Amino acid sequence: MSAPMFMKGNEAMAEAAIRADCRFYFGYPITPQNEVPAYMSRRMPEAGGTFLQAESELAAINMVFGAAVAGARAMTSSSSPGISLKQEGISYMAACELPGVIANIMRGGPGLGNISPSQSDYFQATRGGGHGDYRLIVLAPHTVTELAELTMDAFDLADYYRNPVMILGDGLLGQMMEKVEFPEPEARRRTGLLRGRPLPPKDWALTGAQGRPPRLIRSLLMQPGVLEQHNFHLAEKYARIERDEPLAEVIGCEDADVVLAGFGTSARVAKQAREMLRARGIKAGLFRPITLWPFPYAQLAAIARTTRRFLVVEMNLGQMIEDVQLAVARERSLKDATIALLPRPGGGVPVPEEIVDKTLEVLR
Amino acid sequence: MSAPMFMKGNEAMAEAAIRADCRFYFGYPITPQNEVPAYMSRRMPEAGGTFLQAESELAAINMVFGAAVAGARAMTSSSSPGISLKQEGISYMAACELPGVIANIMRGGPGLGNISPSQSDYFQATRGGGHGDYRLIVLAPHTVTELAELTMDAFDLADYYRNPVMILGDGLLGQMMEKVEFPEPEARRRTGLLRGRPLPPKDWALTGAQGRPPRLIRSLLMQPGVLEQHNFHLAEKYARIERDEPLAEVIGCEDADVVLAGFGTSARVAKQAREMLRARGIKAGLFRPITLWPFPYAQLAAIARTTRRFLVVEMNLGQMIEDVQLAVARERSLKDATIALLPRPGGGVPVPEEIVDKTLEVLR
Amino acid sequence: MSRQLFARTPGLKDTVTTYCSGCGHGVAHRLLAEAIEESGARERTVAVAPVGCAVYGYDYWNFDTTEAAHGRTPAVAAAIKRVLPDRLVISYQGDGDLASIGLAEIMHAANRGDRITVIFINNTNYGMTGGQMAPTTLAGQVTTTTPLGRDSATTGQPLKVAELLATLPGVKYAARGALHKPGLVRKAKSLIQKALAVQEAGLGFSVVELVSLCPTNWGLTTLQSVELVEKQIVPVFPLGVFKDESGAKAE
Amino acid sequence: MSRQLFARTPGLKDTVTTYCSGCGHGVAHRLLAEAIEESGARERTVAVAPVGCAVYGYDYWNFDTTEAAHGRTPAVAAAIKRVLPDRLVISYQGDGDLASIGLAEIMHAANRGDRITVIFINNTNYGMTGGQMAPTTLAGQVTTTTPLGRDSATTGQPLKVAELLATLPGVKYAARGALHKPGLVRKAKSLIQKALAVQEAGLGFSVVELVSLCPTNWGLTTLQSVELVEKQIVPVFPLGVFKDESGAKAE
Amino acid sequence: MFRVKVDPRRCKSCELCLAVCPKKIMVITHERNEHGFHVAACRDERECTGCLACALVCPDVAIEIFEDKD
Amino acid sequence: MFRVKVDPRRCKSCELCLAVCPKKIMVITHERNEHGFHVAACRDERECTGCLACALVCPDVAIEIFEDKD
Amino acid sequence: MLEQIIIAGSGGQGIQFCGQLLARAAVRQGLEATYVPSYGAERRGGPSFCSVVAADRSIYASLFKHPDIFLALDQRARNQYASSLLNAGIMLVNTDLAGQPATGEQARVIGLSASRLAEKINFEQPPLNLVMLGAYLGLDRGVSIEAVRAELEARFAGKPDVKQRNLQALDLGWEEGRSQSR
Amino acid sequence: MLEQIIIAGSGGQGIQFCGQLLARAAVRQGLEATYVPSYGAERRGGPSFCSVVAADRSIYASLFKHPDIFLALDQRARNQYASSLLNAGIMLVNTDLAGQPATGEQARVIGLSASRLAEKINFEQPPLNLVMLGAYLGLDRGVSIEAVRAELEARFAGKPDVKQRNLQALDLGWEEGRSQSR
Ligand SMILES: Cc1ncc(C[n+]2csc(CCOP(=O)(O)OP(=O)(O)O)c2C)c(N)n1
Ligand SMILES: Cc1ncc(C[n+]2csc(CCOP(=O)(O)OP(=O)(O)O)c2C)c(N)n1
Ligand code: SF4
Ligand code: SF4
Ligand code: SF4
Ligand code: SF4
Ligand code: SF4
Ligand code: SF4
Ligand SMILES: [Mg+2]
Ligand SMILES: [Mg+2]
Repeated sequence: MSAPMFMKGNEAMAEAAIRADCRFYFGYPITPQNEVPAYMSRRMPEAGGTFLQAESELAAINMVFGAAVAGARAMTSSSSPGISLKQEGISYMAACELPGVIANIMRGGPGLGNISPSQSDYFQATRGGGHGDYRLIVLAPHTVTELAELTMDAFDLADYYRNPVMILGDGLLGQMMEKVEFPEPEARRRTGLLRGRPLPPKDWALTGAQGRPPRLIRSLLMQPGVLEQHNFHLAEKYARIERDEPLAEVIGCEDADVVLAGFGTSARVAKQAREMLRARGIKAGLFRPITLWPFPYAQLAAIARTTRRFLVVEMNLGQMIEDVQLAVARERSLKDATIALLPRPGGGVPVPEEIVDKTLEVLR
Repeated sequence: MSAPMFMKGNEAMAEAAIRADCRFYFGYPITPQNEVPAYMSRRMPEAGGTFLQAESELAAINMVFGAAVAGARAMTSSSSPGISLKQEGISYMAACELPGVIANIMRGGPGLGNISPSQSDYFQATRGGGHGDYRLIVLAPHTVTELAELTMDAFDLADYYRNPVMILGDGLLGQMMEKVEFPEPEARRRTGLLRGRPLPPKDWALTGAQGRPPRLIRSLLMQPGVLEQHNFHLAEKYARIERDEPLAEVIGCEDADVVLAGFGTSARVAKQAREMLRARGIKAGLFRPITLWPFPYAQLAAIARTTRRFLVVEMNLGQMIEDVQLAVARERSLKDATIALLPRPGGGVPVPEEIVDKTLEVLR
Repeated sequence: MSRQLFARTPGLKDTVTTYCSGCGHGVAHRLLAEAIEESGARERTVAVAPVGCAVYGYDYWNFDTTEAAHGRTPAVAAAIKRVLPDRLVISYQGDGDLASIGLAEIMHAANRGDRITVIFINNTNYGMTGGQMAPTTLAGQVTTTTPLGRDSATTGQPLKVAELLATLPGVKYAARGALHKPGLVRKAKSLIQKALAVQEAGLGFSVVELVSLCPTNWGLTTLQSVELVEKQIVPVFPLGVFKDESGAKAE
Repeated sequence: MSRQLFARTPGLKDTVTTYCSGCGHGVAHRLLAEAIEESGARERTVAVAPVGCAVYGYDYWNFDTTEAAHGRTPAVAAAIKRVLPDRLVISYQGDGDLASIGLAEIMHAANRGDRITVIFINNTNYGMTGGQMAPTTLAGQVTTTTPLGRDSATTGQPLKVAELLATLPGVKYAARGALHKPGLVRKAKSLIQKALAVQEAGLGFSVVELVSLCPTNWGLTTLQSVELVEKQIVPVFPLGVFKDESGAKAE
Repeated sequence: MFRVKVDPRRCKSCELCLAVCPKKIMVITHERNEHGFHVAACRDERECTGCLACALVCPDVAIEIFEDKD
Repeated sequence: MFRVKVDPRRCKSCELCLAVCPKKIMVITHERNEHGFHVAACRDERECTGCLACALVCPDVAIEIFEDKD
Repeated sequence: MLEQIIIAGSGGQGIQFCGQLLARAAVRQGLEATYVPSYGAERRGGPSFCSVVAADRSIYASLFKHPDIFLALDQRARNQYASSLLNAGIMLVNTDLAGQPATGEQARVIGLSASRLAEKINFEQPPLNLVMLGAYLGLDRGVSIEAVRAELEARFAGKPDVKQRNLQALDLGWEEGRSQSR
Repeated sequence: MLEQIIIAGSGGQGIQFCGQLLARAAVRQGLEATYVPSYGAERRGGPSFCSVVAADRSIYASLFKHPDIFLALDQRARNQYASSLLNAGIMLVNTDLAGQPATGEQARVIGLSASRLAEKINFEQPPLNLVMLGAYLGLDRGVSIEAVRAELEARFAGKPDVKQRNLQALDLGWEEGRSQSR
């Protein structure tokens, strides 16, 4: 582990990508992630890589597609409206089983919205904003250090599963400066989400058919039944990911009367609220999914065995709450549970006090 | 009601749009919906309207945005990859509260996929493939006549709620010819989804500030808290829609040992399977949501009070099944229910026999 | 007795802009508003504001204005015009909006000969997002995404929009003006007036490119910015009328 | 003793194409494959097939090929080239792909001077989707979306891609050929060879537009199609070399 | 005689009017407006020729010019 | 003497070779291939000049040309 | 009555027209009917097929696994769809172009020399599709030849030649079908 | 210790630099710290502010409703944020530019003539931000002036003038703060 640095989340993510051997970055400006292209434009050439400002988000994601086709580790980043424009390209990447990393530093929506932090693209990220039955692995860091770590993991998981991986952050995480510790990449490959599994060779990449038959990357499968087979193949892969990758941080849920659930920034704030509640003698727990897809249903269901009150804190109108409901329903009817929501859409960021207040209300 | 005609679904939809006073159509070719622009290019000029082939799906949805801004009834149609490209524009329309109709005649995905019928954009349609907290009203016809009827309703609901409405069909519905009866538009406004409610005047449309202060249509709301307020305003509207608009066709669920659930084409096939099952003495019911958003949770939950076995039939890897789970969970824990899936992704269309077989399996 | 020689046009609202000191959008806004007001079309005007600093145009113009998704401004404008063919429809765009993400939309609107008028603000960078490279950025120009200056070998040469659009038959008027000297400001207004007239005559597409100041992102004072425009930008983006078919009859 | 005067190039696989009878894609595929094979670059080639009838290119070309999303073909190709600068990278595109939905991507790749070679098949319509209007459709031409013929007043004039791209400094070679006569086929091959050479020399972007036959959607026999090309299409899309800076040094 | 009226709410102290005035009579004053800008003014209207240069270039349309006739 | 070999699998009966052959010796035969196309052939190779015109225009690369030397 | 029909052959043989005609006639006759084309990337000479269902009640499934009847216009079509018929099914084959049994066939085969019959009517544009349709109608399985005739009359009101040719083909086929079904 | 600080003024006053410096110093000193800018559409002369949290334990909430300390560099800033302070809070105001009480103020106010002090150091580029920061450090609430000094040393190693000016401002402010906090 290198000495801690004090950096913006956006810059830490960019730096982590480079440390994880990403050598191709394609992006288009949009607040609040402009520090990513700015940083990449400085650092990539130093690292022997390529920074290219694409003409649009559409071009950027398709450049990531191209770089992945050629076997490179490539990345793009944007914020909500720009991510909407990438949906077709993301679907193509998933269909062609191309690795790649897409960061969404979310801002207030819908439409042009504003540039404040938001979490309102949860559905889009986890349910396929693009067309077709595909899934992204979605990672949701809540500190700058975790952002750096998960960025490194993102490239590894993308290569491991030949699937695009999304980093779902928000404007606060991207803009905030705090201490960041970059793990040593080799070590992280062992201790991070890859868990030391060896990466498969990219024996599918297009590099010129030298001494081998030509290769072909495509998603068009017109022969009857072939696309359905391909979908079942993808489904099998997704099932493996759902089995092996769900990850959550769980704090103090064993004896909890109420569990706060949230991801990223809202979970971070909820952590403080939980401590404040405990300080008041209220048995509050915290459930923070780190992988939003695959969502850690089983882990949350286990908690629902002993807890029936949940407060979901989201910087949106309530999206992850559906996954919380689906998880809790594995154990108990929703009639037999209280799953409350503290929604802060359109750029609002909750403060611990309001989470505490809302929790007290739930417990009443 | 005019005399029945024998038409392709795509053409019936286009004709219904014109009968519903849609005078602006913007689209880009893509199979299996090419009959829509082809038909519109012939009929629109006859009807005194405008057909414009847009340079892309992106341009098309933003032209619908523009036409809506100017107060016109406007429509676009496409199929899965093209709909992915419209996501940003759809989010803008929802944010600006602009009415408009978008038809997705789904095909096999992800990526380029194929041109066979599919239902794999359910998540995208119902969960906002675009960024931000917005919702589309999503209508899912299962016959050509219903496609025509719901198309008419779509324009009315769009104007009534100032919200974009999506018609979610599939290649089979679009390509199939069958008898279609076009309701008389005035009558349909009374008997259809609008239920005779008066349409509000378009006192927000931009027509030139003659004799009034200038108007302004925008989604950028930068002042602190204003976008959050706007989101809560949208949420309030969505809550009204969720209260007033859910619609499902329910057949023989009172005594059902098993309920088949599906939408559009798969529900249509399931109808036949249900009859075959009943003929065998098996008490099978059918639940077919017509509005996919708002999903008729309450109606399905009511069924789950007396039924604990469900077979969800989808032409995808399982998407609507989550809404079925959420609905059933209102009544019973998922441990205490069997919610099976018959998935046909990538262009497969189920036949009644396989639904029957799968149902028998579920009942075993 | 007192006579007002220069007054604020009723084409503008009273609002104070939030643009930076010295920003060219202010002058461009005024010229557009004056031209529209003076032609008597204000109450028949529908404008489309871009995603970019000028998104706030709707706070300043005293006519109906809508926002458009980034770069899709001409598609929105074209549709409005087709719904309301007797209105004056304006697509106001920056160089990121028009020349980068929205290049397909502008080219197609131009090629279709959509009867709209485009006011194109070339400030050689992305103002609103803090000064990144635009297609119009000069070779060697430092921006936040070209820290060593724009490298033409990997990112190309500045895109000359007025000249490019002038090559399309649907375009009936294409010109480039500037805003940093009184004479040029007068001239720019006449270019805008001509462009609007082309639209009103139903001739086709018209566009006025305006070389504009962005002192903030150039990291210069306003006066240094004026010098940059004179010495470096205008030589690359020559001022002039590249196409004028305003004499033509409506098709 | 027997000598083979004309043989199938090893640049093509043995597969029989699914293209329609008389379709120009077949000749274009062969010329590209021959030019690559003969230059010895086959094992260094990575091609990008468009969404359009030629999406099946990967079934026929005997080199590495990827699909790309509709119109984004040049963006994919540009990225491949930046990852593998010593490979020969081809972007093969139709007129719907390149000139309509993908106009921004092609213009930007061209303007950046991306070192790729674009083979652009102009068949004046959208072949794969059943013959809709393309930006290249002739004025008055009947297609499934212009049932009364393309109306230039509302949909514009045919877009001349080779000429348009030739105006951009990043483009070092731009030419238009045709495929309906033996002499033109020979000529087309030499255009392709030149374009590939420009890429291999690292000079910049090169493009060859090929006027091609689509008898199916034109509703004509192949021979009638040839006549249409000669009498109506080539007059609008003149054949020739619009830019040749192959003499230039690599930047 | 001309009057050069600078709207203090609008002026952003950009100095463009100073640069273009042929008489060099536009100055930045010590007056600060609510946005913190020092407001421009004409230091000697008697010298003003009413050429409008200042008003034409002002990005904030802060300048109005009057001609007072007796 | 030249030989004009048409691959019957590939020929799609488009008649382009017929049109361009200066000797007009290419013909469509009654032979149908698996795709239902009547296959083209050279009706008299002795007249063939080996000009390659037919092969050059053939969209399906169905034609190969040989020169037989004795 | 519920009849599921597949018509298959090659592009250019009028498969889609034939299927539509049948379905329209069924509707004209008061039945319900659906017609589903094989849409999309069709090429001249490439495979072409369509699915028609005609019934005296609502039709839910417009696609099906096992047709009741399969009209095979050429060999490629026969090879592809023959095995989808169960042994209760009937395959109507154009013996001129689809004479060879395909693997997995188990249905009853009714053959007629349809190409020859069609070419007799018009050698340049043989109405093969209508001959086959006529033969199907001759089997008398629910849709009446009168309804198809009426459709043809309406459709080709302005083109007496075409109408005549098609009606003639229909009748010729019908005779064949009727004689064979007995 | 957990200290939540808002620094606010106008673009050009070095607000963001000041906040970052403070946060970096806290980290240098071994504390945890977060710094959140007001990012995005900032304009010269437009409002500018940042939020800093420094603590001797993990920081979960980098934004907060009620700061412990608010550094008001000008009146617009004072008007905007004064009421967010609870009465336990402290508002450090630049009396030269933010002398007027704002509505809803309830916190303790510590005033200093920071602009004047800064202009004394350098009239052209008055280090107002550092004077204010120095005053804050003088209140001795956890982050030490030494840590800030060290940061400045490191940051401006190559620019002795700027360093000197800033250090001087820091000290001047610190004196003010210390004297007033007693
Ligand atoms: C889809 C999308 N991408 C990116 C952005 C971020 N963005 C906002 S304005 C802008 C560019 C502004 O530059 P320009 O068009 O030149 O206008 P200027 O501000 O310079 O006048 C960008 C990239 C966005 N809002 N939406
Ligand atoms: C995003 C998207 N839009 C539309 C389509 C449908 N589509 C497939 S090919 C094509 C156009 C083909 O035309 P062209 O590029 O001219 O190629 P051609 O077939 O004529 O060679 C279209 C619109 C698609 N696959 N994806
Ligand atoms: S950033 Fe540039 S374009 Fe934007 S308001 Fe400031 S000066 Fe004007
Ligand atoms: S449709 Fe046209 S372009 Fe496509 S294969 Fe057929 S002839 Fe060729
Ligand atoms: S009107 Fe002319 S002379 Fe008078 S102040 Fe303005 S610029 Fe100077
Ligand atoms: S030009 Fe306008 S904004 Fe600039 S200093 Fe003069 S009056 Fe003020
Ligand atoms: S080679 Fe020439 S002469 Fe011989 S058959 Fe071909 S076209 Fe005719
Ligand atoms: S040109 Fe080729 S495909 Fe066409 S008829 Fe001749 S041999 Fe056959
Ligand atoms: Mg700009
Ligand atoms: Mg084409």
